[in-house]
Amino acid sequence: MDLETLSSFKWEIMTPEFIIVVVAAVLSMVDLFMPKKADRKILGWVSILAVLAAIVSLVGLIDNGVTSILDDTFRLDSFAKAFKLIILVGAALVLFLAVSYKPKDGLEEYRGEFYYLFLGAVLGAMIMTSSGDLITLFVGLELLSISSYILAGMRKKNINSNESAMKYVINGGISSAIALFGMSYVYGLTGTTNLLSIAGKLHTLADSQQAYLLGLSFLMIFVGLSFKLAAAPFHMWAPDVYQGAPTPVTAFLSVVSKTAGFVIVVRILLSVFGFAATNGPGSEPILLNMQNYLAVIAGATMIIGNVVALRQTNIKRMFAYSSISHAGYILVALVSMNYFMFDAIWFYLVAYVFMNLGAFAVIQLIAEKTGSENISDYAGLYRRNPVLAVAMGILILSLAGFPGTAGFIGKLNIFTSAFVGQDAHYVLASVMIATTVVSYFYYFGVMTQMFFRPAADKSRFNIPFGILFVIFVSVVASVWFGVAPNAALDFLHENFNGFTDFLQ
Amino acid sequence: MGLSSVLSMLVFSPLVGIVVLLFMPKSQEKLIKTVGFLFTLPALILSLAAYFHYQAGKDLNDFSVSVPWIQFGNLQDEHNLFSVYYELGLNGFSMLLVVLVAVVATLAAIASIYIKKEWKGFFMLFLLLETGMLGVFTAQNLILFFVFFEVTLIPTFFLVGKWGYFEKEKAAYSFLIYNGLGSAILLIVIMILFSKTGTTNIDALYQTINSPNGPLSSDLKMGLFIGFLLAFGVKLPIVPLHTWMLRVHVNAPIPTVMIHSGILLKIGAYGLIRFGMGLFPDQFDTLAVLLAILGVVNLLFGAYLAFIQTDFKMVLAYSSVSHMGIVLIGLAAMNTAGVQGAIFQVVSHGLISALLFFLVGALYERTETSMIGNLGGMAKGMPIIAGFLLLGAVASLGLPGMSGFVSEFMAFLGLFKAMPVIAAIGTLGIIMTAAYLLRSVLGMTFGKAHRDFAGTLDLKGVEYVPVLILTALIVLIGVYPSVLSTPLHSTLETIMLGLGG
Amino acid sequence: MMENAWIIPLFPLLSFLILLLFGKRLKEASAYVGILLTLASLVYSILVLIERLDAPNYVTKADWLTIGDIHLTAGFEVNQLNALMLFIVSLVSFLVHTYSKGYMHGDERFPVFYAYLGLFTFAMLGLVISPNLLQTYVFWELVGLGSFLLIGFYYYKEEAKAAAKKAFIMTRIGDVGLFIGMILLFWQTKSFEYSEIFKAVEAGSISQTMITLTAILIFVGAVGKSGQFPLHTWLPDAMEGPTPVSALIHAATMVAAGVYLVAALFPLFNASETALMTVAVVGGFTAIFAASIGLVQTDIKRVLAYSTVSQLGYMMLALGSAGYVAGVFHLMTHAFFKALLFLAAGSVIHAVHTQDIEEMGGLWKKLRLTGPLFLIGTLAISGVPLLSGFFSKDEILAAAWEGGHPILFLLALIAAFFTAFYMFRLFFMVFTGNPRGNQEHVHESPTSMTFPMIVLGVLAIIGGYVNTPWFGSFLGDWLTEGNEALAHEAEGPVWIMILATVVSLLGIYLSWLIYGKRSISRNWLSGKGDKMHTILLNKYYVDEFYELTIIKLTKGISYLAQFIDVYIVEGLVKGVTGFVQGLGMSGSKLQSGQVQTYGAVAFIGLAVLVVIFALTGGYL
Amino acid sequence: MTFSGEFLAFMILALVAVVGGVLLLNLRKVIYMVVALVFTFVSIAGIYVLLSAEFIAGVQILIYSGAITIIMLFGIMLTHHHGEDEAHGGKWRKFLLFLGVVGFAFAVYMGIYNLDIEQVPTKLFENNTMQIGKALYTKHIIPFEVTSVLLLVALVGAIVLAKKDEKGADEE
Amino acid sequence: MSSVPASAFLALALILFCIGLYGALTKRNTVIVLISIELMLNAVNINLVTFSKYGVEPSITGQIFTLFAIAVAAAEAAVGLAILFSLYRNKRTVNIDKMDSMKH
Repeated sequence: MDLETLSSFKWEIMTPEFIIVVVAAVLSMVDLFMPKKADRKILGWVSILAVLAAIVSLVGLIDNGVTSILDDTFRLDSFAKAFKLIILVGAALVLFLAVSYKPKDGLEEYRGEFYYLFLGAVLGAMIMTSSGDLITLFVGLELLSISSYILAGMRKKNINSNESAMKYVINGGISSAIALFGMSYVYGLTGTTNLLSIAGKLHTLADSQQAYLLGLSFLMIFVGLSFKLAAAPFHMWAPDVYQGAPTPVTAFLSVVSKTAGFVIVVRILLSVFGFAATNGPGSEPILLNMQNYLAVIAGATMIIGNVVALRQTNIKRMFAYSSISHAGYILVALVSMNYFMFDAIWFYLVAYVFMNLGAFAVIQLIAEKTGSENISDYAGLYRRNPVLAVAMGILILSLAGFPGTAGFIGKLNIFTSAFVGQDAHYVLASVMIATTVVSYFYYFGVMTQMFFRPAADKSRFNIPFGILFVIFVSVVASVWFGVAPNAALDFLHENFNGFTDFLQ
Repeated sequence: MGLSSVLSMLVFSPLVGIVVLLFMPKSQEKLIKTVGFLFTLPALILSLAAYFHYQAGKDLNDFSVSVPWIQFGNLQDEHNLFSVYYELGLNGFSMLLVVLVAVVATLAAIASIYIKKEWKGFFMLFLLLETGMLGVFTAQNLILFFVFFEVTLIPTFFLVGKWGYFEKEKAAYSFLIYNGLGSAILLIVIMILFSKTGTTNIDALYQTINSPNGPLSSDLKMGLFIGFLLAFGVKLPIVPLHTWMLRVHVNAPIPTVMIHSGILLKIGAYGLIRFGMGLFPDQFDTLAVLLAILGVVNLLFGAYLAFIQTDFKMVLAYSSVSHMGIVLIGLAAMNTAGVQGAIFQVVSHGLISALLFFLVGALYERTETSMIGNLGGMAKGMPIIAGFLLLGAVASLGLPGMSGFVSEFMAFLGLFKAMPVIAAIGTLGIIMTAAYLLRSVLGMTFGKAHRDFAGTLDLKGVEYVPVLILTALIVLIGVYPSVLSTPLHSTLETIMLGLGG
Repeated sequence: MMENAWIIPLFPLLSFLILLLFGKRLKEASAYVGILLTLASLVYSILVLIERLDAPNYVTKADWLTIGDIHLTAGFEVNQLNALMLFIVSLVSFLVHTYSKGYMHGDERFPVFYAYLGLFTFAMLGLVISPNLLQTYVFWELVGLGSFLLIGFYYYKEEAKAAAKKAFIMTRIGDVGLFIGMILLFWQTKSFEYSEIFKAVEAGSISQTMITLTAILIFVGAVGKSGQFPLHTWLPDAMEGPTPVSALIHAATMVAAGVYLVAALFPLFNASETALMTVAVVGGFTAIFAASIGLVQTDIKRVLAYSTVSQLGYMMLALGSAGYVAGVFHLMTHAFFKALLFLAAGSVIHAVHTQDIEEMGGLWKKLRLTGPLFLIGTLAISGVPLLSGFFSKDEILAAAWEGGHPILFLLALIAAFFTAFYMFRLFFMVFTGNPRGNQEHVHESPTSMTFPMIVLGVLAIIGGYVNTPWFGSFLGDWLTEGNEALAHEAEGPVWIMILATVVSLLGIYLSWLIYGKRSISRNWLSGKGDKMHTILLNKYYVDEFYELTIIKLTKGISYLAQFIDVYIVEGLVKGVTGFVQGLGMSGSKLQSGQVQTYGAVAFIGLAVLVVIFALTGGYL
Repeated sequence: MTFSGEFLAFMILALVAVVGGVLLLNLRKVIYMVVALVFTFVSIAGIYVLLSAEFIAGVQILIYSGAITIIMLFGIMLTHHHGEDEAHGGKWRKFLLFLGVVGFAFAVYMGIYNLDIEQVPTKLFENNTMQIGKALYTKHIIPFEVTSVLLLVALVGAIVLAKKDEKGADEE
Repeated sequence: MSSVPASAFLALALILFCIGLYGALTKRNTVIVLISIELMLNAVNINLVTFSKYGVEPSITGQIFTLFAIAVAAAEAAVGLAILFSLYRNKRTVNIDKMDSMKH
């Protein structure tokens, strides 16, 4: 393969990635040469612009059909576009949070590094969305992970931040090893890392020994990757890491990183195991055969997340458990494995990006104002800043899945996919709804604090622009997608055509 | 702008009030209360207009509206499958309930004179609640119904938790969790129906489900029906799912409890009739005996417990449990008399409990207590309140000439036809109702005065409005029940057709 | 006239409404509103009665409530019984309205009293013109409400409160019987109309069991309203109400409604031997039972109340023995003389401000008008010949004998003896002998009070002559005209009449010996049967029995229900939430902060899945 | 199974690798553990050679036995090393974990012990490095570039995190 | 053809993986934990390389994969160690049991 062949590829489909990587590189240079005392906020705005530019270029690419480069090591299909969009929007919002982030022992002089490391993480997530090759996916995953480890530990003076990074890296290492171990078998039984070829080869798998091994590797890959989702059993790191990491990073982990996790899980599981025959060609694929295992994991995730969240006093920990449970909800859609699955996952993630980021915006603000992260800090928020309290109220309602908000429509989508078809997942859906009710306890605990309790500190305060913007966008989007969900669903249906090109 | 926009205006007119209130200064109590009250009026006027429109012999379908809303899956071309519409409409039954909502909401807005703090927030939530209630009864598909159903949940939570009495937060939580569970079950049922049939439009669902080769197995149908029963059973409430409602009744602020007891509980009955009976007539038939027994249990359990309460609010709370038993009894009869009785009871109890709770509120305002023991002999100081209290009590115990009797009578009339033995046991409830109501009301009004009521004022000024309107309606229905039965005629015929009788 | 008879109940309703709204301003002028409007009713009733004497029945109805294809109607009917009842009710009501003007003078809730009287009269008149069971039931309950309100008129008295409550609940127990019976009948005949029901009964389209069942259930309603055993205990307690109320409601009209109901549904009862027997037995037993209690009571109104219960039992006995005319006849005469007795008693109470006969005595001289009138009443009720009670009581005894119930006949005879005895005991203790209490300010009542008494006194004397064995049974013929089933005219043997006379005279004589002449010590009786005396004084402990059984049971069930509610239902909820909380607790405990634990949990999770996969065979 | 030189080599290498691993688990002194692991790493390189992956074997020696071990040793030196790694507490965790590991190993072993894969003759050992290079720079250029970003990120991150802050931070 | 069956290599990899895992989850010194993770990744690499030769379709891709895995592992180790330093600076311990300031 010579240079000509290389340049004959449609590299323009990687424009968003290029934008990010170039800006990251430029930022690292600029940061190096900027005077030490200079405010690095400008770098933050540049990063935001970069992400926005990436969004614009991605939207420009939306009409492209499936395009792949170099044997699918990079492919831009509907799936990639749809989820990359979520990741970029989430990243942009997180950056808005980051530019307004100034806690007590914060990032200090590492703000510049923060931004380009962050862009690195975003790049990793983007790669994860649009590759059809195990190696590339793995490298993208690790890029995201390693950047995240560093970002989590960037409040160097803060012992919680150090500790969270340490926990994150250890668990992350183990999880990637497990996932990789699984992948190695997949490679071994197919001899390729290209997902489509794998799918093609496994389609006609006849050896039951190999099918068994594939089944094992399915479990290993899924459990390994569930680390990124913060799904059971690999969920326990989340509360500690979320608590210790700087709030924008927490937001990033709980939204963008999780989205990327789902992307890679769906990509690998569906293409590798979606057609891998269990018992000779034409028999039930491993993926369907494994539904029960996935269902158990999804159920456990929802139960653990919601139940343990009940006992939390730290708001970030509480939201960590809440985000675990949301991963469980999305897994329900994944378990259903039918026509509605993509819709359900995509829409829920869209809703989740907004509602969760909005909530984290409020959390970040309050944590800065009060210097602590206790739920009791929210007492009397309604008195101190009614707009903020109402905004938080709406976001929490959306998280709890009340109608009129995007979270509700997201749940409807999940239920639709869970119940459609012959093998409807009644039990799993019931677990989901029951745990949702359990979640009312802790979500409304915050509400109680905000609206019912008297404020300890009655002083009013202003909201910095970045946070205000995030809250505004989140609330508007949560309500808009809740009241007129077709705004998002039509966009999905018109542009991505049911993700039918997933395996082209 | 034909008649088809009327319902949307009706349902969302309170929201305009919220927007207006948003720009009001926080401290202007009088102004806020007036504005809050005024914005309950459009719905009242429009609902009455709809009522008279129908009474004038015109078609309620004129009001129907249907606009595409949510499209699940990418299936636009195929028979509108998995597409959910924003569709509102009325039939005789729902129209009556809409009128009831509008009336009770307006009166409850008047009762908000007793609210002492944060009027702005109160009225915003109150109006949101009204929109939710109106929507519940006008929604023509299950998802929209559910949306409005839940919209009633949040404002109520806050109205109870913030403006209530002693154990307000606990009450609010009880309310939230029980109703959350109920609506969770409801959601599952709705989504299963939606997923299996691709539609949630009530009429379309009826056609699909009950067609000979429908997509649902009979086991599944039974399961779904039980789901409905549980979901609406929480709301109604059916014993033993009732404990949340006691706390709400005792601790909620007066306007809220008027609405809660007057309307929100009725959503359960509405759901059971419209969806339980409407969509699953065969399953309803299978479980009719169980329902009748549940109804009698409700009736007696509530009555016996009301008999030994010391707080009048608790008496009323258990009395609601008891009275909702009559709704179940009527439904279980599965004949016109029974169902019509149940519907009558829904409306009638809405009015009576609103009246009684308003009076309790007025009393509480003056004496700071609702304990029967503390109030003995209050007729001396407040003869008018005492008089209306007595009137409310006798209305509630089913005295002829008032609405309670007509409904109770029809419900039992129906059940005696279907299951005479169970009905006969149920009549014990009639006696117990009289016993507990007289015990408590006489305990408060009659007898030696335990304290000096000299300084307390009797009913005055604007407080007369809700009392008199509610009394008038109660008596009107009792004396001339055709005001309700005429609009119900065609709805009932449809339901009966579904029941095959 | 008859086609507008519906207007009769509306006069008192109008009175009620006017007084409710403007009573406060009218003050004692309210009396005139009430009196005039009831007078209008009375006049109209008389006109209707006269017209009905030779015109046919008149029925009209209109749809009231539509249930699917069932049309329930409301309307009114004028037949013989109705017309008679209209007259009796409006007459007594008018008289009581008049009487109350004096009796209630000075009460601060004077207008309210008249308003309630109006409401009651409306309901009672409505009741008697109802053409169907449902409408009857409606007014039946409203009558109960009026009674309840008036018993509890002195709301600040604990006794009045208790009595009102008791009256309402006990009659409601009976009402439920009526309610069930009515509905069962409806599903048999698809109609509440009396005429339809009778048609169905005649046609035999209702099974015998069902007829008996429904008749007995309806009779339960009558038992409640008419204070028959075992639902009689409310009636004596109801004497807590103002005395005119007792006269109107608890003597002349409402309590007689039970009798009226049985009479109105007589064809139904007549179709079932068992039902009739039940009515007769309950009536006969009540008659002697209540009379025996009346022997020892010392409260003037309570004596009268037990007397009422006893007399109502008489009427039931008559009806149960197929003596339709006898029952209705006694209903009418009883209305006159019992109202008279109550009003006279009220006059006495008005004069001496006590109800205890032990504190009265020697009032004959001071109450020159009341005394003789009371005597007339007493003579009438005792069945002394030539007064109204004589004729009607004789009819009943004859009916009982003819009906073939010798035991019931005997009971009735003994009851007659008791009646004569305790009524004269009352008379002697109140009006003869020496004053026992403070009687300084005793004076005769004002004209407004004496006038009604005089009217009733006259009627008590002559009322019986409409139906006598001597001058023709005009009333009986008229009542049974056009309905031969009712015409079960009791032409009893003459010896019954003589026997009855002798028995009552004996009672009077004995009473005179003890209380008038005092030749026999008052303690003679009570001394002889000490235990019996105590039992009678305590009214056979029926109230106590109910207290111990039914009320205890009800409370017991209530507390059981509360136990279920608090411990089982709530306990279950607590259990579930506790379980969830506990789950959360253990989950959070596992979250120990040890990163290796986290990894271990994850890996063990994986291992478990993998092992399960392997053990379940995987794809091998 | 014939007893060949290759088999012998494998046995020895495998034995060393496993023993190194076991020593890692059982030794008490931290330094010793690392040293034990070096043996494992080196023998793994030998395994690679057996598997005709000479380039990888070289990389293994350089990176693992060299770089990583060294930085780990530095890590141990730079941090406070009492050098003891005695385990106490968490007995249940260890026990359960052991069970889990055994179960996992058992299940996976079930999958691999008689994995019946038809052996295809390969030419991997011919110009192994060139094959790798070609593949790396053509087909896998994108992951390769992404890896470069990754390494850059790791580099910057490591510096940021490990660097001693100039002001105020030196409390030692 | 080789006399050593592929399953032998795979078994070796499995054993090393398990040892690494057990070490990573039981050792108290954080450095050892990190190095145990490296051992796990090494086990993966053995798998990959084995399959690259003895797999269903032998190819160089396995070795390429191994290279990436090694690079990533190295980066991970470096970052892990850096994080450990920064933690050590504040906490003065490398004992992994002591890192429990956030829990429950």
